[in-house]
Amino acid sequence: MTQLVKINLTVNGVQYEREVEPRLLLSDFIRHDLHLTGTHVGCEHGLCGACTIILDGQSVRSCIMFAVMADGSTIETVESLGTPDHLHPVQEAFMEKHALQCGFCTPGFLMTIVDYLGDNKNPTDEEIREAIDGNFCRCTGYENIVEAVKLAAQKMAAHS
Amino acid sequence: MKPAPFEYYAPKTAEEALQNLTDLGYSGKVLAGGQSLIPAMNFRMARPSALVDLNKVAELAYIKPTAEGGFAIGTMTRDNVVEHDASIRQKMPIVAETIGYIAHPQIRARGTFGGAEAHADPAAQIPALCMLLNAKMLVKRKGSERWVNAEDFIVGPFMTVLEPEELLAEVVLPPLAPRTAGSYKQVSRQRGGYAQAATISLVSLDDRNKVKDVRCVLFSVGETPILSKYAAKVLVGNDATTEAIADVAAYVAKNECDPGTDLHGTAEYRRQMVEVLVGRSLTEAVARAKK
Amino acid sequence: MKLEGEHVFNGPRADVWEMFYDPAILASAVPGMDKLDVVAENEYEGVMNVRIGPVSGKFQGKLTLTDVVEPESLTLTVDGRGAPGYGKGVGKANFIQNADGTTTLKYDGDMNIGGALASVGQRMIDSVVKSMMRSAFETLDKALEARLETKKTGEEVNFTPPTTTEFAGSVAKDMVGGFTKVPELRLILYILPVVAILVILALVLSK
Amino acid sequence: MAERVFHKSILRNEDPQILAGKAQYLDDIELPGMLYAAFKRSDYAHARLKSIDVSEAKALPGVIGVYTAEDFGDLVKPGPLQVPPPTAIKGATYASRTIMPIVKDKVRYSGEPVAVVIAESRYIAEDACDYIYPDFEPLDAVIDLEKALEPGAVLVHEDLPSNEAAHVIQERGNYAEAAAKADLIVKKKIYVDRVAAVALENRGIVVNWDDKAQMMTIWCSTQSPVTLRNATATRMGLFENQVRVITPFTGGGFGPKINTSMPDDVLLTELAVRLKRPIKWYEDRRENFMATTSERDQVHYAEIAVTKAGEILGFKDVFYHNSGAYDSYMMTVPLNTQTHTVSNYKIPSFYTEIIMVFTNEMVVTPVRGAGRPQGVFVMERMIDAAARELKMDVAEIRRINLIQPDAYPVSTGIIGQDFVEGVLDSGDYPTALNKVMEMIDYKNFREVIQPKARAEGRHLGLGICTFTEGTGVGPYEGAKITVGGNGKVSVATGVSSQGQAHYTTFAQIAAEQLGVEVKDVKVTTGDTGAFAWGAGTFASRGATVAGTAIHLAAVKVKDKALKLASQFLNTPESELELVGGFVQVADLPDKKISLGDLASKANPMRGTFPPGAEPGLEAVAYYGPPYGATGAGCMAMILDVDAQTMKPKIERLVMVHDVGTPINPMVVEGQVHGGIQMGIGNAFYEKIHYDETGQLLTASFMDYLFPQATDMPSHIEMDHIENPSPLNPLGIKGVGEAGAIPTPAVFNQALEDALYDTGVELMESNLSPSKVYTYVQKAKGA
Repeated sequence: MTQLVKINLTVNGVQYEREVEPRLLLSDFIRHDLHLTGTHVGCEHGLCGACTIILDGQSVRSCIMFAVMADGSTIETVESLGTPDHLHPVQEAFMEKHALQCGFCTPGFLMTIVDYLGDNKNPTDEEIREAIDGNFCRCTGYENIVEAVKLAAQKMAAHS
Repeated sequence: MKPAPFEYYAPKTAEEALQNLTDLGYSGKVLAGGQSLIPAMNFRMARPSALVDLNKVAELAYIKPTAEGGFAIGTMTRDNVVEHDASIRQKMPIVAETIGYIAHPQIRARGTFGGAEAHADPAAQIPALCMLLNAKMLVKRKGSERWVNAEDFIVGPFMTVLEPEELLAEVVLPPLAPRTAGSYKQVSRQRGGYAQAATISLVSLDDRNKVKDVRCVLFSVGETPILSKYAAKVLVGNDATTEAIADVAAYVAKNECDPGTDLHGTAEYRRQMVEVLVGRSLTEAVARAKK
Repeated sequence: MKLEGEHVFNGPRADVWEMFYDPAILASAVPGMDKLDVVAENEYEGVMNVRIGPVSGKFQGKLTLTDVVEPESLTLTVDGRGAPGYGKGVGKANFIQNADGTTTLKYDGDMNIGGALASVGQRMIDSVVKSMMRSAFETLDKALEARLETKKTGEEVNFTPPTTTEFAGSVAKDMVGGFTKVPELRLILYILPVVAILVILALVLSK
Repeated sequence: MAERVFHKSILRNEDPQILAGKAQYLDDIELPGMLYAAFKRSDYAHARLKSIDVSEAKALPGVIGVYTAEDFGDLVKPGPLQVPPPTAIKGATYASRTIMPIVKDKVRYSGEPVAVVIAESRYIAEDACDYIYPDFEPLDAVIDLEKALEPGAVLVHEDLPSNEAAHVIQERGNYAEAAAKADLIVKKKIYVDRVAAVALENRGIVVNWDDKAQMMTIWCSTQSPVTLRNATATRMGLFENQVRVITPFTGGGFGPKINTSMPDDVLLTELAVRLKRPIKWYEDRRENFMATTSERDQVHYAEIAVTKAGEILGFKDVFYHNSGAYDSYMMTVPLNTQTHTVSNYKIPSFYTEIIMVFTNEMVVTPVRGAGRPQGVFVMERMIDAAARELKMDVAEIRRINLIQPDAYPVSTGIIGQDFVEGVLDSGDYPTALNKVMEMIDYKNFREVIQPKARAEGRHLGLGICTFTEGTGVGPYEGAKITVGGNGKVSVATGVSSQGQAHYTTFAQIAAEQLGVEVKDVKVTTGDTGAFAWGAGTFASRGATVAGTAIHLAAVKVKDKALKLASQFLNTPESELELVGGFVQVADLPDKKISLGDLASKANPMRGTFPPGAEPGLEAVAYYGPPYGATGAGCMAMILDVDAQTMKPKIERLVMVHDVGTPINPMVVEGQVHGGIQMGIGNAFYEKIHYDETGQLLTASFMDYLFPQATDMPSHIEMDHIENPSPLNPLGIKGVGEAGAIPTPAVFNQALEDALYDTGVELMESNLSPSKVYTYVQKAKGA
């Protein structure tokens, strides 16, 4: 018999209780069990960053965690940021600076950057590149993503 | 790329975890941060039949000062917690400097200090750091415990002295002598990537700036991290002159490491990098210790 | 990949060669052999049931021995397959008697690893292979020492093979019995770097 | 006058949806009763499949079925050619051996599927793969391109006399005569290695067979939806209108997603019908490296014939091109190499010979650049080699050989991937070169900065190269534009989108004609239910070819609207204009009628309808260029190299580019940025590595190095020149591949320049610090 483990966790402010197989990857749980498909899967070995989420306040890779390991934790995914009509400042900055093309890597970048800008209000270009170094993008050459992070930092400073 | 099925245990205490490991024997495998294990499982390279997940064992995650002035780090302490610990940063800046080279922040948020040590990847920073700092490993099994020196803990690539029933519970970093400083240098293809060659040096100077003690660890250029014997032999009691450091670097590269050829570099290149890096890290460590 | 090197045994060539015929000793240097059948002259098929820490897997190996010049040299072709991948290799071993009474084993082989192990495990192959070779030779050194001591004193000297952990938990200790009927067990030494590497690789990622 | 929306940096229509995580990508599709597929793939590159035991796998709980070649009957045969052979080229020989859906007797590349599992989850499907036991008889693999053609070599396809897949010779002028006149002939062997496209989203397909409706719906991240629909209908004996292909949001294409009749679409469409349940397959990253097509490996033997003054008289290039195990995509890649080798230089004599070789490696089809980077790499490296011998400045030797702006159109004498002789339609190559030299402060660098750096022991090197990008090739694309009763505009075209901003740029083209806001134009790409004609998104042709078709359709709709409005407003068409969603009288803007009203009036529900009239404000148009529009540019780079570790840092990167008239300059720049990332990757990080048995050694991001943010220059400095293409009414040229094309050539030149004191020459792409170190050691020893 397949072992099932009960887990409790909060995702984007909603509390969920689910029974899952221990081997279920957190990325698959979020996408297919909770139907939050904004989190993407690009490599399943922890290197591309497309699956980045914020878990208990820190950006992490959801493809190299089991869902059972997230029992008791609080998760934010891209769906927590903004809606198409009311984008989060980081999302706005991405749009205004053309920091996305195919958009597949974008949710991972957004979660990395939201986490990063929380602790670093006014990063330099070089610091930004280091902060996004663990997220892969094939379309933008990262050029406009760096610009978007700078703009987002300004927007967030203005908001606060 | 989905992992094969496994039995899952989620103990809440260290005692429960040790009981699980005892019960499971060879079929049990500890799940710490999972940042190396889970990718391997996703590739189905690793197929443990049972996992003992330590993530709920709160008592294994801590940083405590020791009576001697060092630090005791619980095995489940996340890499980034150690990296950003103010007290460790102040007393042992080489720790944060070294951990900063582990992959990317997202990995350091989940990876654990003890997990990396027990994984014993020859290209990993934490085993080298433990060797550099002459760390002591607290190994527990149900009903007993033992201490193992960092230099004896790792016996080969991905191999440690841990028996299946045992758990690396704590790593103790002894205090550093006054006027001690370290320096980390590596060559990797990309930032956050595996080192093709790496060196960490730790130098203690006396009042007259003569070398009182030096530890120079190489890694990713052999089966395990390597502590250079020659560096201490040549430098201790002497001035760390440019010539002396160059001599050490050349000797270490020639005689004390054993890099292989892989997709990213030839053995010859990696050996040459050892010479470059040993020179650079010793030079920087000495300069820092003088400050 | 190239497997090339030499090892000096502290004893005369005849004893070294002889040692390579002692199944008990070789078994201690080789993880997990379950079964070894002679399928033709100089052709053997074996099954290794390997259980290393949490990893277990069944590997099938086939070896062919050619150019045997006792006690000087032999060529070995191995072909091992299991779920995580396969290994294929050809190795040549030369035993050279040295003037100081020692014996140099020179080996020179070419090995290919395929499957998942090769496609995603590249960065660790070198160090693991080296480590396996070193372990095997350390075991054989001890064994040779014990044999020579026995020969000298006439008393049985106990040879203790490495513990499970020292061998990365790699040796199923109970397989010696099955081996004794097969005199060509020495061959197993050479399958070690090929097949065992596959196994070890599968586990190393998890250790 | 309406505000212009064409040729303007307008923010993207699609962004809010994507940014909010609401865009639907392939793996986001979940249907009731869905099943999941996994492929059991061969570990061997070349082997006979003697038997295969799937009984244990079938018995696993949750497994619906395990299928091997014998379960698929007649389906197991070579697929259709994706691209026709180049019969237009005289003397061309070729053997077509197209990809098999599943291995029947013989494996030809590692990763070729031997069985497919359908299960209740992907987890279970992968479990089942572990319990499938194929019995292989391994064969020696064909890997080395030149050894593959030696007599007695093992054959990839045993029914062929050799591993030669094709042989094509093209010549303009007479190289032998040119060489005889030259003062200097330089000969070099040049290598370019293989790279992957690495779209962040892997390939995938969802197939649903609605048995009651007798309709098949396929969601696929394909670059060629119409081909997929047509091939599926043909293969399965269905009517074309029984099959609908929908391309959801797609996470990057870069070439390989153009392929159809791949194992997945052939086998899963069949199984969906048999099982009457939807099936999903989303490739994982390891599969993507193993079993999705890749590109670039070629070995060139090149010769350049020059005068003392540096004038290039002739160029000869004989090259081996790796086709991989099959050649379904025929010769697009090597033909692009031929057409891009000398295209921007006025070289009177050019001999180029392709020897295309079958090997036991993954099939080769275009990856962003598609043969162009190789051609440019060879040419630019050879010019550098000549400059070195002549002790000439690298910019100067280029300057004196460039085609001049008054020369267009220039016939190249070389037939390209579209089977017509290449013609350079327009451009200004010297201006691009001059601009780049100004921007990078070339003179000052050579005279002040570099000498000073060298005196300080620093290793600063500069590379500067020019290139062309053949884009926008035929055959054709089409579009349908419909104005709704609410005045909103629907645009449908047959190409699909992988992130190119089509939802915005195509909307701009339509909005420009129809006088509506860009956000009021909804573009549908890649849905055969909406539009089912066209070839696909490849060769930097989406904007040029489909874009022009949209323009033509918009003009038709506009004409229709004007004609109709003229009746209602009692004003001659010539006095009307389309502004803000209305047709209005130019001089009396209050006299107007909305497009929505016109659309409703054009679609009467009662009454009569005049003979010959067409309902609605709708039009369809098609566009096929006579030949492709050629973009071009120049790139320069300054590297700061650590001469001990051979680690380079890109200090500056400057690019000037000509895309004709850019629809949306912001989008154009973004395209170039992305291309440069791939170019930098190709130059120094990325490399698909096969060993001599055909085993793939780089099936993860641990070993396949994907360029990261810190591998890029701190800023890409760009400028544009606009030489509109005369081939289409909008003057557009493509841009998708530009950045990837010159970068490896520039990079190598800059590296050599930085390491000037070693005399190293780098005639190989896909370098690494270790490889550079090895070359330097060799150069020092020599």
